[in-house]
Amino acid sequence: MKSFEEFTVKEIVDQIEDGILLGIPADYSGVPMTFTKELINKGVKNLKLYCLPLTTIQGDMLIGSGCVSEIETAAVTLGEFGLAPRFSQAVENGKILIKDSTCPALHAQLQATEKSVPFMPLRGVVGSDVQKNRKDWQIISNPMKSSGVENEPILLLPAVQLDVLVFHASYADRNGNIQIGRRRELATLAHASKKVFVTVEEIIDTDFFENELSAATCLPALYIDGISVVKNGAWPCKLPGVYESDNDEIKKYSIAAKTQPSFNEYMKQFLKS
Amino acid sequence: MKSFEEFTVKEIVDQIEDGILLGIPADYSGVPMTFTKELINKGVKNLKLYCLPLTTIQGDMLIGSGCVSEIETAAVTLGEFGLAPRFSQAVENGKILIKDSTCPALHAQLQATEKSVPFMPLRGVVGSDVQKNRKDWQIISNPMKSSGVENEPILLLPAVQLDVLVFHASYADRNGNIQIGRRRELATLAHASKKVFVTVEEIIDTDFFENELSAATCLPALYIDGISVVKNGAWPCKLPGVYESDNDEIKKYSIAAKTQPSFNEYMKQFLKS
Amino acid sequence: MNLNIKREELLISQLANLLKNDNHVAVGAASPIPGAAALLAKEEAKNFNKRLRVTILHSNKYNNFTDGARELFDCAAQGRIDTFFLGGIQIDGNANINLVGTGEYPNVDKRFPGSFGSPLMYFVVPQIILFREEHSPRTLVKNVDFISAPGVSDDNIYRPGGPKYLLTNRALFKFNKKQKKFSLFKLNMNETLDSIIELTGFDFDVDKDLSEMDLPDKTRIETLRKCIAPMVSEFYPEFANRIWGV
Amino acid sequence: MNLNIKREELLISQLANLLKNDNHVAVGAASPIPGAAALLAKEEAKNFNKRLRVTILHSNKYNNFTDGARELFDCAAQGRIDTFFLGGIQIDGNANINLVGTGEYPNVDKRFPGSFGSPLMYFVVPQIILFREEHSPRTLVKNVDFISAPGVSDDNIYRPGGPKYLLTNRALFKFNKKQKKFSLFKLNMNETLDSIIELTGFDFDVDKDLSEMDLPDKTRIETLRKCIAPMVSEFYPEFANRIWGV
Repeated sequence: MKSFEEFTVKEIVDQIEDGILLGIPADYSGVPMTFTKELINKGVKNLKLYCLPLTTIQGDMLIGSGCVSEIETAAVTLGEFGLAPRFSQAVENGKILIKDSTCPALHAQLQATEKSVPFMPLRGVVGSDVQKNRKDWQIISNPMKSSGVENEPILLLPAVQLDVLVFHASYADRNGNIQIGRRRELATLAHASKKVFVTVEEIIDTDFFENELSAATCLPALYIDGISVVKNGAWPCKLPGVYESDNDEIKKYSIAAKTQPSFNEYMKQFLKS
Repeated sequence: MKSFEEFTVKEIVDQIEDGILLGIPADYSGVPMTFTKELINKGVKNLKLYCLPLTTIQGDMLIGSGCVSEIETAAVTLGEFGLAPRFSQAVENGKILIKDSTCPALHAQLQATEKSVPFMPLRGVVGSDVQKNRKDWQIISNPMKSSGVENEPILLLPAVQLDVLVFHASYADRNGNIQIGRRRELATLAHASKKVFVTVEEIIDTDFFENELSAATCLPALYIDGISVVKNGAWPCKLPGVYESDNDEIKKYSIAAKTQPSFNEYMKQFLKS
Repeated sequence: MNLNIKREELLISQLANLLKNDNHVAVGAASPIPGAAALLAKEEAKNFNKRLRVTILHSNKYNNFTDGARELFDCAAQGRIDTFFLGGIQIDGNANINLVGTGEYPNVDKRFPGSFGSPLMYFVVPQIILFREEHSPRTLVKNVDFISAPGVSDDNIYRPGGPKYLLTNRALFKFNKKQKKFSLFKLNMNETLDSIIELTGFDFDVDKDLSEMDLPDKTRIETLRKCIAPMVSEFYPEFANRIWGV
Repeated sequence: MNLNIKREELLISQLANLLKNDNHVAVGAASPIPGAAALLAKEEAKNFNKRLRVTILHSNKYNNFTDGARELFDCAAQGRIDTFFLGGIQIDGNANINLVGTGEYPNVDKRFPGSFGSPLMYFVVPQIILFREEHSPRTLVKNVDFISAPGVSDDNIYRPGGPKYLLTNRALFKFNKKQKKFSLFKLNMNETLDSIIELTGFDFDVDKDLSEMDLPDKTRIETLRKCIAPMVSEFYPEFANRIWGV
């Protein structure tokens, strides 16, 4: 007996409404590319992307396809294939709102929600233009009498709760537990999301919790609202430990995405594939 | 080649100076009882114990042996064998300073140090006598304009850095990585400690990092200052997944510890064992 | 029908009745009766094709967490736990609970273990069930000597959770948040309103539907003895052996 | 002795010289030269019976972390990382770095990826080495267009870390925190003080010991080519192939 909801990718996409705040995993955490493709096919609009802490082609494709109105991130990049062209152009032209952030702040805002506290303090960052451009961040004088120097400015970051998180992973067990290994940022993301959907390479007929060590590699089923089996669901991105990224495809994308027309051409093919 | 410091238990004990703030793991996290025995033999004084979040016989023995001046904890208990008698009497007689806390606050204070922020906010707790008796805690009105109701009181907990953490674990690998499985509170403790020593059942000739899944079960060697091999190093406490607690011995202790003279008798035997 | 229902079985049954609408029930350490009740409710939920998740911290098997000891508290703060159980060496009429000691703090007359996670859990878990077997003027008091966690809080304090019920050997109370007062709801066999008044140190209201505790029916008792008892014996062996001889 | 030292090897050697006193060096993504330098320093430290720990985020093998993507930042904040490398599309004379874009923010003329972890790392890691191969007036500017992370901070700001060196294709600078100014320290072959002045957009001091970059000796070059190159090829295959044909 499977004790969790098994969905099709389309059923997961059906849960993504226009305008929601969507959690975006980094390239090393399992990028749900098949899901992203279906999301673009659906024509979703005005997504707000929250990247932990960055995105590669997933974000660039969603932006180029006109699905995104806002992105909060530490970086958008195609890595060794250079800049993310649709992202860069959308920012340069003011087509999307960019909330420039930094990795530790993106983690901390989710950790605040993880603990249900209204904010998290962070050191560093103060005095940067990253900080100065974030009107939702506040600086207070360190209120803790027992610590710090006089008038030490401390940055307070607001708790951020995601509407939906979708990521791709290698395995789920029969109870819906997801093997994430060292990618514990996925746990932080899940804890801070109202809904969590996961695409996996395979559901295996075992119980990861039967053994303390394999239990330690899991994100527990209690945080998961639905699972869909999708072979190669991260392609052309890598799925760490399972397959490498398809560099030929990403290179092809990086060239096509340089202009909107050639991006559109590329996507026509990609969405059918 | 071993790439870490291997110590004797005595060499670890030599690092514990009078008056330090010592991290104490819960009964499910690996209680370093052989170390504790040697620590009592050394006659260390004025220890401050920081329990995450509670202690059982380790704390009770240290208190009964006159090693402790202060304890910060959510509970001291012998579990199914009742109250911790040396702790209870020491508090009733004012022999030790008790900083009553609660589990999430003990975690959060270490997480503040983990991030090198001066404080962490916590919800709940406000209005309890736990909160009212903690002069090192502060309540401020929620400064985050975007969240909460008007004049919402928020508890701020100071960052706490431990001087030394000692715990017992099943295995270290040849590079000094420690297998902790799901006991991730040990990572929080280690991140927040100036020095970390671990007693282990065994050092095994493998590299936990060779495999992503076994890597996920580890506390990395970079946080560890020394390791000592001690068979049954948690006895009479349990080592989860390896051996259960010796309930006969703990029961014997719980009876003997009811008065100081019979505790002293018990300890004479115990310290020789 | 005489099923020779034991006191513990009756209490388990009362608690299981309170878990019917839950998705996730968590049980702390040293709580065999709440633990058994949660597992019973989980088993019975299957009949309605409903999944009830049970986290029992004392057990490896029923521990759903992988983020260390803090995950219970984070998970509760996130609103992902519907019901949690708390006890108290003293509980007062405002549902304040004391897990620390009797007498004047800090050098109390009798020191108990401490507050554990109650100062947070009491604030964030929607349904807190107070469970204290001993029902006497020394456990149910007018005012606790130390407030480990307050029963009610001011409106400007973040508090999605709080006390909903108090179960003892003798009675089940509901807690009325507005009136900050318990209301007697169910009586154990052989108890009367007068006996409860006499043995309770605080004032309480009486529910208009005050009645005897419902006895578990034969199906429930069979589920409990055949299906739940062996599960309980895995993490509370002494308790399971004493009650069910397993 | 002509070892045919490549430009990249010379830069790796300069960086390795700066890591001799470290216990833990961390290297971010897409940094093959700093990565190779860290591994070289680690190898050479063994000769002095010293352990240098190297964390290379881009690699699974040299990734010492198990607490997810935030551990690098937490670990650095704890003071457990001695040296980290940062780049910049622009770097100015006050050691401010810009990883975001040129022109007026937010709708810059040319948008780059973003600030990554620099706004924290620059504050907490004691030795930050700025590394930018291109040495030109468009990379080394008078004032950056956007401060991803400032080079210096006021005294009331918690800042145990900050910039110590800046290495380019042409020169190595030291950063003087008090004067908030770089000081030219080493020149690459074929460079002169004048050529550097011409190609640098900001004012800088000249160190009294200004000299040419030390060439790596034969032992170091052999270590690099025989021992380090295969390691690097594991996580920067393209780079290792281009430089060493491995």
